[in-house]
Amino acid sequence: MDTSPFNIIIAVLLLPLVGSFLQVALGGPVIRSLGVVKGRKAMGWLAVLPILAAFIVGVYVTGQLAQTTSRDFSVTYFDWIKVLAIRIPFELKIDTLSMTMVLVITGVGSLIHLYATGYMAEETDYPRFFSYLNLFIACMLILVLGGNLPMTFIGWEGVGLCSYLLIGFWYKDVANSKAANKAFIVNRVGDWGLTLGMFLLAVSLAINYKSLPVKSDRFLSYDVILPNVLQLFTGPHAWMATVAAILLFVGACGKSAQFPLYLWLPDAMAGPTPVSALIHAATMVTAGVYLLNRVHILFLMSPFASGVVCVIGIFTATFAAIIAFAQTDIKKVLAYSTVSQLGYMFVGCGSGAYWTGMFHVVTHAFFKALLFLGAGAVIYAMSHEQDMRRYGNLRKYIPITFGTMFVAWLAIAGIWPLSGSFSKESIISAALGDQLAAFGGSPVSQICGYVALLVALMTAWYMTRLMAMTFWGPERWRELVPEAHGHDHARHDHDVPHSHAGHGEDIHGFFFTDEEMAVRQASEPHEEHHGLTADHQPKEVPPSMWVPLVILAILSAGAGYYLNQNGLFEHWLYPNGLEIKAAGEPAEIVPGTGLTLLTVSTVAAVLGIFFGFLVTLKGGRYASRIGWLKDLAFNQFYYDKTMMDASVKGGGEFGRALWQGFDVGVIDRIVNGVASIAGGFGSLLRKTQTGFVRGYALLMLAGGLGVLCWLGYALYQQGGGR
Amino acid sequence: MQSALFQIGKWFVHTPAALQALIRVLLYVIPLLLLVPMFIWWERRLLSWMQDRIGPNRVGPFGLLQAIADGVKLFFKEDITPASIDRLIYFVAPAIALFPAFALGGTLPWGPNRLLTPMADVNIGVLYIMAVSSLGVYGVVLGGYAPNNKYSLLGGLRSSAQLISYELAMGMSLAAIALASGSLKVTEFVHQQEMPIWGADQAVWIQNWNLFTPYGFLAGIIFAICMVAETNRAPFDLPEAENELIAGYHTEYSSMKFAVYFMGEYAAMFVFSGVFAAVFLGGYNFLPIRWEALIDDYPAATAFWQFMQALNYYGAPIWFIGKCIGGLSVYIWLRATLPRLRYDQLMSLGWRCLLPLSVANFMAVGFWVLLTRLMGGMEQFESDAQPLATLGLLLIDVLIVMVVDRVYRRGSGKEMASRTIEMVDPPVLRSIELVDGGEPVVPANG
Amino acid sequence: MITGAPLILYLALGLFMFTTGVVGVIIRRNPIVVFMCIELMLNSVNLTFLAFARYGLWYQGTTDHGDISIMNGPMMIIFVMAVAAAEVAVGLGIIMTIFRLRQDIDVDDMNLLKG
Amino acid sequence: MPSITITPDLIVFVPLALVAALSAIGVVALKNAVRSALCLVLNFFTLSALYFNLRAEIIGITQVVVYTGAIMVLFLFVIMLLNLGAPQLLAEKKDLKIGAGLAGGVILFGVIAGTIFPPLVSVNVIHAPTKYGEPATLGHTLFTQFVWPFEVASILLLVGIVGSILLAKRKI
Repeated sequence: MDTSPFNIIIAVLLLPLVGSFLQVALGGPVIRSLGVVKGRKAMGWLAVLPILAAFIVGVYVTGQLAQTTSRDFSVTYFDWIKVLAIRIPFELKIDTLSMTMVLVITGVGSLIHLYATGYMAEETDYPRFFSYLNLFIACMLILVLGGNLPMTFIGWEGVGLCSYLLIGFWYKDVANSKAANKAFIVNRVGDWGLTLGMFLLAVSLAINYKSLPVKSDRFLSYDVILPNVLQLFTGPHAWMATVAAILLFVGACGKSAQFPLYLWLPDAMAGPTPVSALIHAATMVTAGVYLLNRVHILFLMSPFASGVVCVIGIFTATFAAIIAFAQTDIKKVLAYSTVSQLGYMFVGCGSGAYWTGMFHVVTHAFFKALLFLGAGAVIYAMSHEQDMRRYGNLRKYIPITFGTMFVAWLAIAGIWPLSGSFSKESIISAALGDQLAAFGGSPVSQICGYVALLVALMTAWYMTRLMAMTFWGPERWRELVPEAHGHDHARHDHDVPHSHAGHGEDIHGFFFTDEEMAVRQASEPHEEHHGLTADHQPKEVPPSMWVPLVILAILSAGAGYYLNQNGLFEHWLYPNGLEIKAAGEPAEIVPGTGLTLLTVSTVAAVLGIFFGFLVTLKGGRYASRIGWLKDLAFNQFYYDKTMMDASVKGGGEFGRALWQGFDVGVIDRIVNGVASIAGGFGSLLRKTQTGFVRGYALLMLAGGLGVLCWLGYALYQQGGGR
Repeated sequence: MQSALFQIGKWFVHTPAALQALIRVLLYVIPLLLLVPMFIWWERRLLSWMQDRIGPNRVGPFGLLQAIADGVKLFFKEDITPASIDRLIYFVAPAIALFPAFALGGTLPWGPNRLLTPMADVNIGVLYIMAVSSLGVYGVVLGGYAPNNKYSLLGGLRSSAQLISYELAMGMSLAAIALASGSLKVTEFVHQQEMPIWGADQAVWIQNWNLFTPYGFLAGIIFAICMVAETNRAPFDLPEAENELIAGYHTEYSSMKFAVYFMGEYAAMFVFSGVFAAVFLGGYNFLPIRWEALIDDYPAATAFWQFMQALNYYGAPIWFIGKCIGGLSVYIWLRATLPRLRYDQLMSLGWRCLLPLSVANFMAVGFWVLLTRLMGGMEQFESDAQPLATLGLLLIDVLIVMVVDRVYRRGSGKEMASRTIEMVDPPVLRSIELVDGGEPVVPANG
Repeated sequence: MITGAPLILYLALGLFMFTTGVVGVIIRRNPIVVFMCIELMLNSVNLTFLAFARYGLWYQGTTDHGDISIMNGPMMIIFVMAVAAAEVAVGLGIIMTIFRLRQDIDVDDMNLLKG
Repeated sequence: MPSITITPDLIVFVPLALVAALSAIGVVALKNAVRSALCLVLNFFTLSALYFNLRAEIIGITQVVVYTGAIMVLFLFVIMLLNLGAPQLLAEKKDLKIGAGLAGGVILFGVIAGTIFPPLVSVNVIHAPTKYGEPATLGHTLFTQFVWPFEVASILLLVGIVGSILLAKRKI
């Protein structure tokens, strides 16, 4: 198999890596020598260009791939790990799945980089930000391009690290550091699952090596694992597939913020908004869906695991949607919306229609990135106030942002023919027609499908609430009393990353002209707090920020329609269909259901939008009646608090008990006892130490001679050595 | 002429190996010994010219015999041997100083002819250069120790520290070239430099002199600096800094022993210039032009190209010696231009600037070699990614310069002032701490 | 079949140097000389390694890059040199420190560890 | 005792071995530390010549670079820096240790020689291929079979650097 046209794929990996290195190495000198404004501009372009170049290379490789018949290649560069019988090469897998992800990552990634050059223009640590961001892209690309589980795992950990670094980007604020720590630690739980799954697969393949159909020492490469488990985990060993699948799903849950482990994602909003758009909406959190697609054979083999995926997915979708209703921070609403949409994707995957999950990944990447970037633009326009209760009627002031967010809003709500409607509809129809996911023979995905319809309505509703509070209604910030604004409940402090304004960093901004920057720098130290005041005039964002918005808006509008025509996307991803037919009937969609479903789901979306407008703009009188529910939802049903208490406090108590009881009582006594025995001996032996170095040397010589004599004697006994 | 040379070569090949070696050694040592006075004359004249003076012009034509007259004078001067010296070492030290300067010439390729190839064309040529140049320190150190004189001792100490510091960077810069050439032989270096220039598709008629490649350029600059430091020449002539140490390590030497030190220094300069020319400047080639490629490309002027090729071939020793003399002149130029470094500057230049730079250069070359291997063979890689790699390598070099510049600057200014005191380190200062204002404070019980 | 100088001469020289080093360690008081004697011992071992490698008593055959077992001796020398370099750097640093603290480096006077 | 064939190797070996042995004695016997060091330099130099005689050029030249060019210069540097050269500073005491050491040395020589030498007396055939001392062979072996020891040695050197800096600097 000639892979030479694909050798260039390494460039996709190296470009962001080199970009990251360039930021680190050149950032300081360039900004120092060119001056702040020009230097940051130059570094900004230096950050965008590698990603753009990677995107272009990605497009080229995809074009090459599309011309081949097998559409599945693997480029091996060198042996990365070679221990005993296991060999893990540095191989990049080039197939439709990975290239789809590459295009999304580099494409959306370059747009968001462009946006960030404007958004972060006033940041003093400009190169650091972009080095992290470029590094993230590189890690994400390793994740999706890796041809074996360890490489995917390296990327997996790498994006976790970058996510941690970027959430805690303004690390001087303790809340941000805590959010970053939380994200990192919660992700560890997921990684634990992924690691165990990986080990399980490796070990089960290694010990059954004799009976493997595909014999290779690359135990962890996908093209070795998947055909092998297909043969290996059958009959009495079917439960192994379930175990492995669920372990891998735990990993996916952690990275993709599914129910038990979703905790970190809302807190991750502490990072800069472009980060939220790139990592916590468009790319990293979809890694779980990617993994499920990559190892989908395991899930196909296990109805139980598929059922778990379905149920977890739909529960997360519903749960997060309810929470999203009560949030007042614009980024938090979007965060919960992301969690909810990820739940959707898992419903699709759990129902055996893996391409629907990826389809939603792609469309969601477009419109959710757009929503986040738009939210960033709104936040910028409102002097980084994130509380939606201070917004209102902004469509008059920031028309471009409004227009693009309008498209995204309709897309996420699922209005035909915008992209969201197609992907959502495909997921729901897959779920309704599916027989795969089942607990002990009773299928679960139909129920999930109906609930998903309800969630579609809820999604439309809360997104309408967001839009209505932001762009319609009275201009609520006008009602502010001077000095009285701010954060009126405690939790909010965690969410707004602005206390760094004190040391000259600012989360918002754009390319000022040199004169403007000079004026700004002349007025240093600038205000302690860019507070929102009653006479604030929101201003439209600069081109470097709205150009990505417009491009994303076009993609959000058209991508779904384009990819869905004649099942283009499905046939692109799974040209040969799925490897095995699940127990029961294949997940065929009943003819005619598609159109009907489209109607139903669009009706649900329109209803949601209608209710949203009605309740948000006119329905103030219901608010007091459901206040308790709102409180519950606002506090995530106290799930977060319970988990934190249990883990932090419980862990602390447990540790303290261990320390005081076991460590001090038992271990210390043993250790001290041994030490005192040794001390006693030592004080006896001390007498022999004269402190006379040459005497020691003489003794050594005598000892050596003794050994030699014994050796010679032994050799003599054996009849002389050679 | 051609046939005469051929005859000589034929005779030479058929003589016994020992005699061959002896002839080569004599061919090398005797002219060098004779040339040293010329070098001294050249230095004095060039220096005078640079300083707008006339210089020696009385003895012989253009004062050419001045150096010989000085030699005669030195020879007949009284040889003062101080009392309370380490007699054996005192007498041996100048000879030791002379030895490496001459031994180093063993690897110099004087020309493509067999007679002119290095006497020791072993496959460890670079290591040999490193080994022999590292022996140069003994003459200085012993000369500093033997006369039991504080100034001499300080000169010797400085010299040993200096040579150890700069040897590493020198070794690493040579190692980068060896890695890129894929050989340790100096003759192989020269052959490599006759290839088409690195990274170019079009200008195949330009030779690949190492100084023209990015890594070679960096390595060449590092090597040149280290080479000046290794020969204890200005601006690195701290071991014989006259305003602090009288004459440093040779304070107590007079007459012929002093002259031997002197000769050693000049021979070393010449030979190091030769090493530089062989490793970085295309060896015995006249110009960095591949005449045979020009014959292919522009056949119209074939006769001229062939003439130039022959000139290049038969004049090889002349070009090589010309390059050596050029190097010598740069030495003299440096002496006329640059003031002497301070000791801490010397150390930080060696350890903080040159060493990391040369190691980074070595790693860059290594990375490049690895990349060519990864990309599956030179040919494909060169067609695919050579421009990219070229750019990357250049970029890496620039980056390194910037990073090192940053490192280097960190040591300057206020911090350095206190560091200097720490380095001088006489026992008296040991209990004295500098407080912020720079006021020395002696502890109460100190 | 190539014959060289008898192997035993190399071994005898190595053993003699080693013994000299041992004696030097025991009888000298100057720590630097003691140190130099240790270097002498290391080098005598190197000589022995190389002699055994060259005479290759257990040599079987050859591969592309020579029999690998032949290379054990030279390899050992390389590592001994690396160890010696590290040892000298640290050892001389210790001697310098001791001298700085006590203005005296007589080995016999260093008995802080006396029991 | 079998008869000794005179080979070029032997002719080169004998004077070198004499110089090496004498300089080794010099290291121990000379009172002046600088002269001891010089004897050691001479010893290392002859050793390198012996390595050349054993056709291991790369080892021989490495011997010069590492020992003569670096390690011994460091020794000389320290001796001169601490001014330990003069013999009167550290007069050797004549005590029992000298006798004990000499006796121990003789016994050591006797024991080892008696154990090892007898079966090797007649070995004088060279088995190593001629390429065994070449840089390519050495490098190939070093980076394939001995790559782990190589890495460990690099870490050891790093630790050595850190340790010596730690020792030498008063204020870190």
